[in-house]
Amino acid sequence: MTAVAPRLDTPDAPVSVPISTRLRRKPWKVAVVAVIVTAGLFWSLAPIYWMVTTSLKNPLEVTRLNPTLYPHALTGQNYGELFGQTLPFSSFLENSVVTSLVAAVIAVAISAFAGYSLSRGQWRLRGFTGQIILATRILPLVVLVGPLYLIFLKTHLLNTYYGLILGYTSFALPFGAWMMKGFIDAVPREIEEAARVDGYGRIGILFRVVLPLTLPGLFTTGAFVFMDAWNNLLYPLTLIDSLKMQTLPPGLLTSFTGQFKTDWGGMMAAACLTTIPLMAAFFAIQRYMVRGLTAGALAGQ
Amino acid sequence: MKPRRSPWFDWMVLPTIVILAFVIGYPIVRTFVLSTQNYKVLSGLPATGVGFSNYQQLYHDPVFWQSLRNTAVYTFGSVVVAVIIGLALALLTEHMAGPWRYIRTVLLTPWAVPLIVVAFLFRYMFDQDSGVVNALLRDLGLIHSNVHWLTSSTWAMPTVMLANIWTAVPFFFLVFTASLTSVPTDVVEAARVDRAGTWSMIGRIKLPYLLGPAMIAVLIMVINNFNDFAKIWAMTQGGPAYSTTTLVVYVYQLAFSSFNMGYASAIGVVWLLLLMIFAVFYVRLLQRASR
Amino acid sequence: MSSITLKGVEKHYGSTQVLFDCNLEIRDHEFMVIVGPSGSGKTTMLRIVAGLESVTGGEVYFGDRIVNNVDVGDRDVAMVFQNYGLYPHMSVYENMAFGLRRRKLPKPEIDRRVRDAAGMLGISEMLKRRPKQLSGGQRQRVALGRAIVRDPEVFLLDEPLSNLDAHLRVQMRAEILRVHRAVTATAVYVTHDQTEALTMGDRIVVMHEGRVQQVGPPEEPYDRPVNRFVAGFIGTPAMGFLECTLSREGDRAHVEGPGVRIELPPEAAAAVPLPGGSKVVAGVRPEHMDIVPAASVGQDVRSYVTGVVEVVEPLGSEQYVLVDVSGAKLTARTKRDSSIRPDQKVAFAVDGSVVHLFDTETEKAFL
Amino acid sequence: MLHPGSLNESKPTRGRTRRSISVLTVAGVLALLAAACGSSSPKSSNSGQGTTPSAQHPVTITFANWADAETATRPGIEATISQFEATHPGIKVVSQPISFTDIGHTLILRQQSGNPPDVAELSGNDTFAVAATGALAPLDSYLKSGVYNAKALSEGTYKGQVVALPWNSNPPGLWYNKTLMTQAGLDPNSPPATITQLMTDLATIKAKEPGVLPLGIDTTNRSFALAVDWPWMKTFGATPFSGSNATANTPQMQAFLGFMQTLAQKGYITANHKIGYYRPLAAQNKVAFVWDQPVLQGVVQSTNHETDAQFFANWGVTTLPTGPAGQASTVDEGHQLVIFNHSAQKKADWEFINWLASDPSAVTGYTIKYESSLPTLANPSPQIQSQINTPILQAFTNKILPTVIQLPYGPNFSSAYTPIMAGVQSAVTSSTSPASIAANIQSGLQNAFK
Repeated sequence: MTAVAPRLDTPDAPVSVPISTRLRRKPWKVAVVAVIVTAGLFWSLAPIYWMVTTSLKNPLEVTRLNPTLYPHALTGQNYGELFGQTLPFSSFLENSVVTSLVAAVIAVAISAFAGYSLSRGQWRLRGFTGQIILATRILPLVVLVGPLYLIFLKTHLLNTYYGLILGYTSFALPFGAWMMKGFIDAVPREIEEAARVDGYGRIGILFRVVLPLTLPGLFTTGAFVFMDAWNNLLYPLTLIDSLKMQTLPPGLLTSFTGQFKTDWGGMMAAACLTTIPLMAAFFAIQRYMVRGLTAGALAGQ
Repeated sequence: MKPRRSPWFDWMVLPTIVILAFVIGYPIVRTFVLSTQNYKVLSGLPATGVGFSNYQQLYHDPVFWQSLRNTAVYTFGSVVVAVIIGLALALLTEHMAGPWRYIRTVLLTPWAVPLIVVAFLFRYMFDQDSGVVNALLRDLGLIHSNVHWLTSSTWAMPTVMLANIWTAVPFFFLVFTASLTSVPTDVVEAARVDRAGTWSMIGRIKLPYLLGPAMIAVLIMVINNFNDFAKIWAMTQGGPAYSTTTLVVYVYQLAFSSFNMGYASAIGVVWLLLLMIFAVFYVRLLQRASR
Repeated sequence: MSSITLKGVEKHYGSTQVLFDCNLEIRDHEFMVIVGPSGSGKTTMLRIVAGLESVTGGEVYFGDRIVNNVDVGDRDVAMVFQNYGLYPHMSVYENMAFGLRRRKLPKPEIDRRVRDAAGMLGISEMLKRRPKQLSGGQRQRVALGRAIVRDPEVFLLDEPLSNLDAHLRVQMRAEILRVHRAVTATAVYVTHDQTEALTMGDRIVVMHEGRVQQVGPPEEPYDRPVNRFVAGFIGTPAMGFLECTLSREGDRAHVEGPGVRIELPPEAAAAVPLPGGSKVVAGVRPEHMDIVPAASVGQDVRSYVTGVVEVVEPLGSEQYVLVDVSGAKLTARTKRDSSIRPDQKVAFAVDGSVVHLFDTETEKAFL
Repeated sequence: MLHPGSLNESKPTRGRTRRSISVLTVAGVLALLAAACGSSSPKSSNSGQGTTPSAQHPVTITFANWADAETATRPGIEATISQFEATHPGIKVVSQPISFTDIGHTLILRQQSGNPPDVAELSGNDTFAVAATGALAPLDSYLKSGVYNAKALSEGTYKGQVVALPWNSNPPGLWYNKTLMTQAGLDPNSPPATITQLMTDLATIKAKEPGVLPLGIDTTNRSFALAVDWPWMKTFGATPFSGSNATANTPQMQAFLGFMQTLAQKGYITANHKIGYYRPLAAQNKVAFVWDQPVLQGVVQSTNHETDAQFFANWGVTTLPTGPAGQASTVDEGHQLVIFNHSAQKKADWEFINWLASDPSAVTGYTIKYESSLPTLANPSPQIQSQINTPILQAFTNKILPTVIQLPYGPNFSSAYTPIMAGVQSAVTSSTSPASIAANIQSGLQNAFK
């Protein structure tokens, strides 16, 4: 592991040299930094601002050829329509939340087992197995989705939550197992040995000692799986037939660019609501994120 | 004497292997088989073995070569730009403390926007008629007629890449910010004692510490971009013409619009091999760099 | 009942062997210290006794029961780890109760034992704290407490004091001995610090390069080291070694070299089975060197070492004098004497009866 | 040495091992086990075996459609289905909403997997793509003569059998914005009748009304777009393919591509937009001419809340301008209703689709009101007549419908649209010469037909 967990928003964040103690900062340097950082902030926030304001405009204002920089007639109409009778947005939301959450929980559980075995196991081919598992992450999903459709068909998993969850879980497992391996590698073996001396078996040690200590890792892995599942367009697009079972990405894609018109306002309102859960997941884990990423990837060497 | 290690401990990896074998292993085998067959679902005819003729057809298919090129441009172009922006922002915000540190959090927000939303958002902002980007550029006097961002062969790819870069920058920013905290303070202080200037401080002292994490981050991002479907599909569906058709889009179109499963699988196999070769080279590079 | 016997124990990790044919008997209730430099295999041996590692060859007995196939949790051992191995997510109380819960003891019994142990170690006030909130010494006590609540038959300690500062270390040594007397378990204590070994052990085992070098009461390896390694390892400052030539005159014998001449007592001369003119290595402990006027050398003082002072280390009432004797480095422990300065020529009287002689080839002691 | 002792000692370890295995099995295989149970839902089509529905043993019809998936038509179709169920107590209809873009390939996949719905809404090439898989039941035996107009029925005929019941007619026509034409100094009552006039009018609009998009045409890469663009190609005498012969590398095709390229280069059209993209623009009077279906009216009015009178004052519709090859044409991208062979209760299915397409309350309450499109009846009742007696629908009925031609729908069309529309897109987005684009289309088609 080379990178340390970034602690971006905690008050006790380790800051190597506070601004005030840096000597000889030339004013023009400060100005250049300020300009670039401001540009960076604009770059990051402007699209989000546009998404939010668009969602509050009425349909005519949204498609104006000279866009307005802020909503002239503030309206909640777009949001109202999302939850009105006419659009199964709430079922998209429900489908996305259920499948992503369940996939996150299952994938974390299975990843934790795999990570423990890969981290502490002494079996032959352990390293090789680990690399194969990681390698499956680079396979192009779109190539596999055709045959996958055919087996899901045979196993009656099409158009079900189970099928989607299985798909998401498998997509998340390679990386999840490696992240968990990284987190478990960081638990001192001595603590585990202490538990062995105390008479606990592997499962007891895993559940009472190792997993409690890798709680941040479990959450990070879970959040990663959740984000991946939440973002996944391909699986629901191909493995789900009916609109009512559809998740947000394909749901949004097909219902706002439907046969009749492209409804930007409604799309942006849906986009805002789609973003909120992901933002929440994201800010909950961001400080552990890099540790998980680099731990997972680097531990493979 | 054999060690008494309980064998089940090693089986804990089994659920992972079983699931991957079912959801990924089997489809790979099936893809290889399909790639040697003529299987057009729409024809209603059963699949027939055709040996390597799908691969021959592929060799003469200009769209395949164009989508290969597009994939490379999209993948590597986005990554290079995103690395540069992410690195610059990480270096510039490194010493921000107090309330300024929230700037870092703000710079990360694009990552939390779902990919499909990013696609919609950029499609709307870069709409040639009602999009805000053209309006702003017009108001600033930079353009006189609307730029056809997503509807011209010239601009569609850069615009899609821009959306991709927007989502990728925070990732690199986070990786670099985190790695910068791992640069030992005493090394930085030693360099300051040696009166290292800003550039040599960055180039000679800090960048070496960022190299390892950066390479891993690049690998992750390259793989993600190779397989990126949501953004391109939602923004252009591969058009106009084939100007943003990457391999993912092409395979999806062949498999699920034309239902030409055999041909789609052949492309899939070639692509799989390309990714494998890339991954092997990259891992080698990574190991050499970390030594 | 809880004696421990190792018979021909060997341990390989892949192609590297870390333990070679180790035989050892640890008696019931004994406080046995395993000492050796790092990499000597002492920790591996302890972990084999604990059951954390399996053996590649040989047998481990608890009493007369072979325990090779008994996992650590079923061996009734308790262990204190070098870095304490405390569970960071549990309070002190939970840390100590964790092993008892596994053994399904009734709650009041667990509570009683934890409180007794905490009282014995003076950590009753911190039962609710997390390990992170404790100082090093306190963590050490918790680790000890966790081991003693178990009331185990065997008590294993793996360099438990190495993370403490010098002052605390001395204090904790006494503490551990007190606890050992109270719990009357067989204790195996691993350390690389020979002072700890000499002060704490009922008996000590000196390990080197995966082999048991010497086993015995603490004074034995000090007084009668079986080889040059043990001689050099036990005792601070370390014994100095001089390459000498043996001279025999009838039943009298002496060794000499450049700047060195030491007369041997008859028993010692008899113990060395070599003819005159043979090369031997003489070992001289710092405390057996007395400073004498250079003029007396060869006159009053028949056994002596002369050399050039390199460094003087004052230590309060005493000082160490590092002397170069024609290339060999010796340390002498003397009364404080400000007249001794670097680069000065000095002479020391050496008591021939406490000089150790070693075979140049095998490095074994002639005793 | 007491070996029995050591044997005793090893037992608890083994017991724990066994326990752990079971824990693992539960945890690891849980997902798979659970997954295996999730197969029940889509099987309902086989349930109603009885051919004569009754209130005691209601028949359930699964109805895959996009009407229920679109904001604009969802309330309408749901009310209509409820109405059907109220008047037919023996039949229950379960709607399966699938988006317009996906319904063709979804139904093909479901047919392949033996899991099709009983009844579905289809249109254009999708109908023939599904029919080609042998999935659709012939309807000839149910059809009574004289109910539906023959032309609409012929649109649903595959290999000599009617496999798709025409639900409505939905041909695109050339909509023209009278207000904008007036503002630009054009005569709002004489829309362009030839390509030449069209070019002149577009130039005028472009010059006089800078904020306005002169012309809206769907140039996306989908089969729908090829269908609605086909009449434009025909105007230039071009036929990109027939049967499995690629005939795209012709002077006619080059002429068409050149025309499209000119439109784009002069800024008259924008590329890669769906037809639906222009409708909100139309609602703001920001597009002068649109090649669009009757539904434009409904979308515009639902966006800007114009009254009928205002809308009719604003908009007119006419046939495609004629070009070098003469005659104007259009295609009927009407919505059709199909019954799957797999269905066990075709009588009930027929009752349902026949009711949807011909019952006066369904036609007025849904087809005209929500789809704002034309019924397919041979002799519409006076009640329906009065509803379609608007200037727009009259223009569609009397002027545009007679120009409908049939397209070579089927599997080849599915393979052909991507190369052709990609070519059209490259014509409107680049300066590649029409000749080389036509050649590219030709080789792309040959490749696709292999």
